Amino acid sequence: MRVRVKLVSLLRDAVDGAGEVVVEVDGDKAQLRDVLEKLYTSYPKLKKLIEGLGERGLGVVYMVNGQGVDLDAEVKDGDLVAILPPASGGAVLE
Amino acid sequence: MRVRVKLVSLLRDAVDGAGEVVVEVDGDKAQLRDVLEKLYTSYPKLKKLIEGLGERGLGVVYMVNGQGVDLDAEVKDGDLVAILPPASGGAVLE
Amino acid sequence: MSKPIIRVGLSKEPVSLDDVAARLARETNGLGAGSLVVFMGFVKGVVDGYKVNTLSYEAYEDVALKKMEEIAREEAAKWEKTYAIWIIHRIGVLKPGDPTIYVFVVAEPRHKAFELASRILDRVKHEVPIYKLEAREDGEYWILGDHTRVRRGEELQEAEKR
Amino acid sequence: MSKPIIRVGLSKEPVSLDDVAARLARETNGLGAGSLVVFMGFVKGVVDGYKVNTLSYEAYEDVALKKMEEIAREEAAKWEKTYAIWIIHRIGVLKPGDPTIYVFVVAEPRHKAFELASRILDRVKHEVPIYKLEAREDGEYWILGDHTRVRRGEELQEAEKR
Repeated sequence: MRVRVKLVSLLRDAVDGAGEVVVEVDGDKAQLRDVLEKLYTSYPKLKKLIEGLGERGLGVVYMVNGQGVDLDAEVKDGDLVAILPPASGGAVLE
Repeated sequence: MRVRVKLVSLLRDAVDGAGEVVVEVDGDKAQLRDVLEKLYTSYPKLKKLIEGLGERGLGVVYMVNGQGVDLDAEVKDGDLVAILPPASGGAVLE
Repeated sequence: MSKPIIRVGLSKEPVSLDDVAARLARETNGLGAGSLVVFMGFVKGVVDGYKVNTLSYEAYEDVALKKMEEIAREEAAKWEKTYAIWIIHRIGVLKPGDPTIYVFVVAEPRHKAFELASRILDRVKHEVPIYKLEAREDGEYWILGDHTRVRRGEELQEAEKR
Repeated sequence: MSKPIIRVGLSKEPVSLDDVAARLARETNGLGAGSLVVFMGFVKGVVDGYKVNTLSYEAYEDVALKKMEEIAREEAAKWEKTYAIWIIHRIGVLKPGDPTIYVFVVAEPRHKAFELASRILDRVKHEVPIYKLEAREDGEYWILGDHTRVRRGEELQEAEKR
């Protein structure tokens, strides 16, 4: 199965500027965590970057087809995964 | 001495629509209350109207040459008196 | 910090929001500003269930302008990161949907801009000698103070009976 | 009461405040509305003492639009006398002084319009997947979350060392 993964902001820099990366995983469906692990074998920097952000309180959100999900989520052929850092909110109280 | 009196909103209706009325008072200066009494002899409706507004909590403000004053204020020849009802504020909490 | 851009006015014509917004953004972004709040009042087409035909504004002009400027300066002085305050009040005979008042505030952070605009508007409505006559399908009303509508002529008739 | 006029968008071009304000005043005055609050954000020319060259916005578009509409509908539902909510966010490469976001709220009384606009803005800034890259004279910064600026490339170099 093939899954598209959308990357924005600094995560895009970690995949050499590609806004969308295609990941191939064996079988008809998989858990999101497996898709990501496959992605990270191609882009190990991306994994380390996401971990680094999490440690700074800037944890990412995962979406499948526009719905927020966790790492257990089922992903099927043709799905669109997104990894989103915190929105650029600007300070509420500056 | 001659004094101009500016009237707005419903007070203007009480002087037959004139936005400004000239009042003549004997002498070089007078207290505002004397100018007003003179004005009221020409427009008795105006006095009753102002009293009626006061009773409804819509008391007027007096100005001489753009400064808020009370009825003891001294008025001289050429001064501009204004009688102002409460501004049309619209409700703060509706 | 440089002095805030303050401007007040009474205008028979509508004001271009685009022109003012572009100008304020151009003149304040270099100072570190990025938040503009605009309030635009407009004539309601229906009040108390009655159709409104016109709303006429008159100001005691000299005092109104002086008071508007005083409000702008006082409010600007309360918060250092105030970059611009413009207050323009319409005068004359307006129709439903026509703009009646404009308040522009550039301040940081954005919450302060909202707070300032809201407070300035309250003060203008209460402290500036501007008067409304509302012509509705059921008659003409003078609007006085916060809530009071006085039917034109009625108060005068009552005064005559006193 | 009729349904509020809700519109959300991502726009590469600036929006005419005059056009939107005139349209909203025209379409809502007959319902008893008379208060429009507009927030317009614009690019700051200076941040942390450094000159800004550009601010680039990218959105995860489908989700951003869905989320903006959700915010508008939820906030409109909280207050009956909400007549219109428009939220337009700019995307693309913007320069100091260029508008970045527009929030339009028509609601009564006016304090509610201010409150709604302020809350909508907060929610958009925090809940909508829109990302900024700030190019300043001292380098490029990704802006993440409420406060954090990450110098472009730095985080990646650190990741490689882990």
